[in-house]
Amino acid sequence: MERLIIKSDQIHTWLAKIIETVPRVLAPVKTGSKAEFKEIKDAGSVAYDVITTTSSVKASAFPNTETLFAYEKQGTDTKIYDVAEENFLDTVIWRARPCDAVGFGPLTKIFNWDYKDKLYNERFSRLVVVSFACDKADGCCFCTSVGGGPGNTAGSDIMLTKINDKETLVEVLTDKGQKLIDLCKDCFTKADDSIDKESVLAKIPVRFTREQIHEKLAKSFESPIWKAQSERCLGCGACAFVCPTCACFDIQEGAHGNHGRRVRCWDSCGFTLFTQHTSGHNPRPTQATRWRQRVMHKFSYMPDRLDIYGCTGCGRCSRACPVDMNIAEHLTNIANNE
Amino acid sequence: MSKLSEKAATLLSEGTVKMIIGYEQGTERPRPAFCHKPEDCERLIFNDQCSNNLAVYLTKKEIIGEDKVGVVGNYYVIKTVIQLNRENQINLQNLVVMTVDGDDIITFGSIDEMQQYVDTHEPVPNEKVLAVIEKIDKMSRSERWDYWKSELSKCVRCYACRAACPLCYCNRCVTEVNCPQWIEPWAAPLSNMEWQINRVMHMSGRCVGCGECAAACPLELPIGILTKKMGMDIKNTFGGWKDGSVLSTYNVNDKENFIK
Amino acid sequence: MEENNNNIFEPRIIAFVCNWCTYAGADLTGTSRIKYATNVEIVRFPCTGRIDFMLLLKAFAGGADGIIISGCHPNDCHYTSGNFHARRRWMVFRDMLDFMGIDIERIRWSWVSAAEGAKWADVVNDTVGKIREMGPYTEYKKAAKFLEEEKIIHE
Amino acid sequence: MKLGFYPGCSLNGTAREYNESVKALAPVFGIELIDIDDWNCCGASAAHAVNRDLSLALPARTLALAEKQGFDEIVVPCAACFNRLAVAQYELNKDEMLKKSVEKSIDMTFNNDIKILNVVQFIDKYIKDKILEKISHKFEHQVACYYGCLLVRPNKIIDFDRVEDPTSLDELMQLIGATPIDWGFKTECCGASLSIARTDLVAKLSGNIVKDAADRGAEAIIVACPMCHSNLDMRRPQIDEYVGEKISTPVIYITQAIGLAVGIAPEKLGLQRHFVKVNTL
Amino acid sequence: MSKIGVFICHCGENISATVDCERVAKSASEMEGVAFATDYKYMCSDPGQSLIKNAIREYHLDGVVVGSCSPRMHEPTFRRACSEAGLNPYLCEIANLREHVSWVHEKSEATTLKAIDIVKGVVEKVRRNKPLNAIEVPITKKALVIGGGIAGIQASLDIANCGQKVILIEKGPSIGGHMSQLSETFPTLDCSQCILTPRMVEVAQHPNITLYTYAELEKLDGFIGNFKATIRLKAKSVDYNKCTGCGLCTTKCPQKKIPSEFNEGLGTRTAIFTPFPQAVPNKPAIDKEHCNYYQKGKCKVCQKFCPTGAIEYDKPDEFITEDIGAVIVTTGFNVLKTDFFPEYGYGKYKDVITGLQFERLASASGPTLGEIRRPSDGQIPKKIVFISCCGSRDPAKGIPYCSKICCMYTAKHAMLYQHKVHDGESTIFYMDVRAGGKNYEEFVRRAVEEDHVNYVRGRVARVYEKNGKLIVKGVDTLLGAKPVEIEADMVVLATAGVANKGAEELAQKMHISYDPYHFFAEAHPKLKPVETNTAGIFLAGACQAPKDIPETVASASGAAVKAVSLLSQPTLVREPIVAVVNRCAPPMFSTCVGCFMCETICPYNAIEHEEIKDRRTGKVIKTVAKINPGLCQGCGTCVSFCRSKSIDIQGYTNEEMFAEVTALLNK
Repeated sequence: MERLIIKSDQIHTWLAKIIETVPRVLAPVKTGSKAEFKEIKDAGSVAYDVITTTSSVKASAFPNTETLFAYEKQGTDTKIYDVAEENFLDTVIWRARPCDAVGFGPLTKIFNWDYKDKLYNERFSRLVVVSFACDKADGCCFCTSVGGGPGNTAGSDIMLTKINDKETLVEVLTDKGQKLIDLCKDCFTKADDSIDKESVLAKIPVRFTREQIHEKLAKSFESPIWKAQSERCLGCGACAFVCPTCACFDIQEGAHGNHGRRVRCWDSCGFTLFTQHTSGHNPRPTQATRWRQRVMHKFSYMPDRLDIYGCTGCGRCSRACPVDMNIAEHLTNIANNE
Repeated sequence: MSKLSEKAATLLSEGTVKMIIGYEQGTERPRPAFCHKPEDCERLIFNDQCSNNLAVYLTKKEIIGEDKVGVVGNYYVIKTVIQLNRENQINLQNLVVMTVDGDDIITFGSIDEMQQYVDTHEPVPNEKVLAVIEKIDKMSRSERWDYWKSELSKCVRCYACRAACPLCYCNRCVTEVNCPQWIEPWAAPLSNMEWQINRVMHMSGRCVGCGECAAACPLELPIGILTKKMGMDIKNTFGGWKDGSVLSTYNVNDKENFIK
Repeated sequence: MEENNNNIFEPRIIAFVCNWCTYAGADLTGTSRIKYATNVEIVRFPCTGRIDFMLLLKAFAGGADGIIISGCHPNDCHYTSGNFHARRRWMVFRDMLDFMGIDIERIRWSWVSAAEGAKWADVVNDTVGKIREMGPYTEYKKAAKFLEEEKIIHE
Repeated sequence: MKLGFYPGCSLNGTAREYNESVKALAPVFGIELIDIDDWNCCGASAAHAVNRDLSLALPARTLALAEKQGFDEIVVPCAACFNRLAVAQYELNKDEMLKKSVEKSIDMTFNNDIKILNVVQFIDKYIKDKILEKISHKFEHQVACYYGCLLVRPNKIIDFDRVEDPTSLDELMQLIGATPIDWGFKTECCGASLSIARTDLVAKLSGNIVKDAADRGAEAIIVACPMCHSNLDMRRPQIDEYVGEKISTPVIYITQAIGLAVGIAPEKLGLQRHFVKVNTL
Repeated sequence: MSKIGVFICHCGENISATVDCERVAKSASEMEGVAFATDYKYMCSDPGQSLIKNAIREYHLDGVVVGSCSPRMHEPTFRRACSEAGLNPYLCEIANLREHVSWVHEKSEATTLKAIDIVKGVVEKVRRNKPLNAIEVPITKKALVIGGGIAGIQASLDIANCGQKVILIEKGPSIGGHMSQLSETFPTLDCSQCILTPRMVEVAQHPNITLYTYAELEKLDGFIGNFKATIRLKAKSVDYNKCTGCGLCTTKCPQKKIPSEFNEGLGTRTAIFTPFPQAVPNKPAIDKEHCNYYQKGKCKVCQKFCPTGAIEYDKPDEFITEDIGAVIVTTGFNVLKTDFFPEYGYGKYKDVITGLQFERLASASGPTLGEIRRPSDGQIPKKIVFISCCGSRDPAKGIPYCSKICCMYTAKHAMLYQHKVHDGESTIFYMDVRAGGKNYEEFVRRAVEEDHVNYVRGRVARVYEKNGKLIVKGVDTLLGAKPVEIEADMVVLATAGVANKGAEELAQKMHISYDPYHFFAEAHPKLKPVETNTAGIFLAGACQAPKDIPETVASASGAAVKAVSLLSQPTLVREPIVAVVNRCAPPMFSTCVGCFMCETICPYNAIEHEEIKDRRTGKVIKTVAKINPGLCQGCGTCVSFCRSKSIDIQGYTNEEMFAEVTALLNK
């Protein structure tokens, strides 16, 4: 919508204003050698020197553990309590990456394709995403291969791109974004049309295209490549839990005496138990079939059914994997598989 | 071709084993490698960076199948094989256990040989881990509670710690038992702690100290500290224990000072 | 029942005892008409070896302020060695809990034989007194009520 | 090797020769004994009979000082001192409250984990193994080893040797070439607690001991306690009177006997200081 | 939805005096899953039980909670009532409102609330209880008696006379035990061998008794009614089928200086020997440790002289396995040797002897043919000192218990001595004289009054030799702690009775408990004095604690009755409180991963390996644990150890206990 410039030293002033005004601001905060999105109360606590956080920011709309409703037995009656979504907090996600922002796309589709998930939608509607374009990338980044890019604005409300040490380009993309700009109007000036955003972005080679993968997958359900690729996979849920688009969940009961809650919590298709039937039968009995499911779901089933890919190329799963299941590497092999 | 690759290729080509599990170079550090054909073996490497505990694959039927396999592992792999053997989880007949020592490739002929190797090659303790333990030990009780509560609140229950641990081989983990629901299955501060307490109790006397649980944690939670500390406590309390289990054995002379 | 009329904190304490020694010992306390505090409720197990460490954590999570574990004295186990195994389990478990900052002072371990009716009363009164002084185990209960604390609900 | 040394009052008085012989013996085996600075009475003579607090505080102060002066182990040659120190250490370790109150009265805190050795334990630990290689003059005499009442007591605290029939001195004497005799008075009372008040009783009790040793052909009586020594040696005229004969069997300290065996000059061991002359050895 | 009935008993006023029973019943009626709740004055009475039975029928109850006295009191009563009304008895549980509530608390709100809580906990447990069926086990009709002393002899004869088969094993070459060594017995002074040997012979000849001497228990597997005993038959080197017991070999054997065990070292025997003339079986065996042939490879004198060619040198130990229904352990005791007492001469003065040695001196069949002659020079001692409590009642010696028999035998010894040496002088140093027993005190009085035995109350500090005399230094505490010195010719120490060497090992073999002194432990000191904690294994005699002959014989008969009452049942019914390893659908079959770390946990060796095989191919899919319900005693230690929660214990399942604990706390 609008291209503005903010002096680098003004960014803190602006963020401080946001923190003061908005009930909750999430931003990357250092934890050990890595960083995670956490609520910040001080503009100084943001970690800018990391490429991405370990976990994605999806928990802001789809928490790891959330109550769906509560109940209480009173004599023979049962009382049901709903979640008070009006108490959900307006939230600014500060210093998201383009690959974080774009992740809300698949999530929103998953939570709305038939049943409109009220809790997700209520949480999501309260989010304002301020992304920072990437000037650096690592060996796990592959957004350009899945239709994204270091300056991709999709899903963001505002995108900041550091042009040089002094100036940062501010692209205001939505009304929600504009409201944040309005909090500190004096900090911004109009951007010159000559500012070339692309030139400062990280260079991330394209290793394959989504379409290539989509096409290959159509023929490779029975391919031995799944077994070969998944041999070292341990079957933990780290990849799914850090993924910005993985939305598998489990519904559990937290019951104590005569009262309890129904709880939704994250799950992973990589777990053996995920598809285990009560009978003992498991339609995905081996890690190979579960790995296949993970790739197929993101690159075949989702585009087919929801018209969107389930991967943003953020590379988090590769970074989190204890045995280096590098997804970009595996996808390249699939793309090149005869 | 390195000596290691040659040895592995020979084992495969001569049909001694059907598969070799070793290490190959990964994105940023070495990772597990599976060689089925002699030519796969060129990828094999072995260096200080090779930290994955490959023994984790030895209890996975779908990986090792019914055939004889070879494993070229680090110190902890050897130590784990000894423990897995004690726990009836592997068939030594179908296993060739190797390690690399300098230029030499050592093939172990028996558990005794492995034990001897393990006894004589103990790695130096990780100073960082010891320093954290010392730090925590010095905290007051409520500081320790706050520390662990805040650290473990971050846990997302992806169970990478469990998956990476070669001794967490249960078909059904206690976390998956729901009659009764011993541990609430969702991520929450207390259930996260309970999970770790269970993990540590289940590892007591069995843990080989490879630290893969901590290495696997995507959130870098200090869970390796727990097993390490447990190992140290057990060593202090029960002296050198060698039989691979503390909680399934006892000594009438066990000394405690809290049962009154 | 956390506070009575005099605003004295009344702790809730669960006792995990073995059937052969401490349960019988507590029976003897009864038959001897020795009085003790009402705060302790006894759960009977066949043997201390049967007491799962998770049950202790569940008791705390459920709101217990203190726990008593008691069984046969060493060498007196009805099953010869259940208490020896239990002793080891508690030795490891207790160290672990302490390292994690869980308040082991709230767990009283004891050997009470079938003949020690008076000792049982002492163990109970002692523990109740001590826990009463320590106050409710708020931090643990708070952690256990994570879901209740974090979310707000309406009808 | 440096060890702390607690002489106590006797070794500075009636048992000077004991002090001299211990101090002469130690360096032969590469050990330096360093007096605990500012040591005080062990509480044996009166305190332990009249005031429990004092009887614990006195040794506790010495133990705390030794600890502060950096000793891990201290050697206490006098059997009575040793007994007081060891008992105090045990009592205080058993009772946290008591320890706190004693710490308050001595105005020092301490860990109370110093190791206390009596002379026999000291020899057993640091000297016994090396004796054979140092022997130059075998001590080839028949001797009666006399332990007295305190040396290995209380057994549950010091857990050294057999309490009713100790043999540690016998073994040491055998090692340096002596022939210990079998006799019935190893642990009989010498009358030490009445040594001033009832010399008549001392004469009787000690007399029985000396007589039995002499009758069985002992050429010397070996002791490791200054009380025993003074009673068996200094009270010899009274003993002689009681038994009705003159017994000239000398009474020497274990440290003197070993000292002679490893070639230390008799004067350095204080052998000239005894009342019953040591001529025959 | 469960239908639990809750029945609150007033126990007269025992419960209702402090607990508001009506309110407890009312609260119970509002509890989840409770279909019926009531209170009643005496629930255990007939009308009370009828109340329960009627409610079960009327409300179709599927569980019963009785709030009453301790389950240790009336659990069986109420379970039987439930069973009679058609409800599985294991669906009935007791909430202990008397011993654990009303008797230990004052009347108050808190007391009633506690009662309600306890009921709630038990209700939640019962909601999860599963119906269980008692376990029936067949019984092998044969008893094994270990140890051929008087206890073993008596027990064997009693069982055999009831028509049951007995195997009696004895590790020595003859049965008879310590009793055969004794001279005369107190308080009647009848000759020990005269009353014992007929029984020994009876054992040998009884058709129901199989006697194995020179035999030891190697291994005991199995469980009550179904033990498997492996017995080592040590090679005797003599073929008893050929041997006639002529004794020629024993006269020819060149090794004649071996101290005789039977004579407590006071006499000698040969390498091929029968321990004593009346031995049963009265045939010799070769003691390999002292035999020239076995030690040096040369001799074979016995073989040369044996008229029947019965000597067989090369025969190895044999092992036999017997199915056994019940075991009686009668392995007896021993006495401390004199060398345990350095202050009394630690074994170096020949004339300081033990009481058992004195028995041999006094015995007509002993080395001195019954004359009291001291071992050093064969002189008749004119002054004897007896010291009682040598080791016993002395915590410093590690033996705090009383050896029980010494007071009596010391009195007897002094008496026998006075009878045989008329001008002799005997002194007994004692702490107390414990003469509880029929005619015991009278016996001691006789020693004092008629035989003028000098009793000195005090301890002896030291015994030493001087001029050929043993100087006994003691104290007379009844004369103002006056030191006493006696110049004795012989000193007899009443050394403590201690457990046999190897008792600990034997206990571990059989999985029975033992006390810190390695005496075997009875299941209950009063009410189960001959049972062990391991069902089917019984105790008799001095392997439990020092006992005199009458007590030993009584316990042996008691144990025999216990064994016979077990063997005479057609099958054995056991409480189904046993652990079970789960089984589930394939491909898992069981959540057990087969680590078998539970094997070392189980005190009863009840964990077995079960191979789960493919039905078609027969290939082993996995090996999982299985618990032998016959062996399992239901401690549940394996249950809480199992990491994957694959083991559970019936009656105390994880779900039940979890529910009970959380219910106590839930509001």
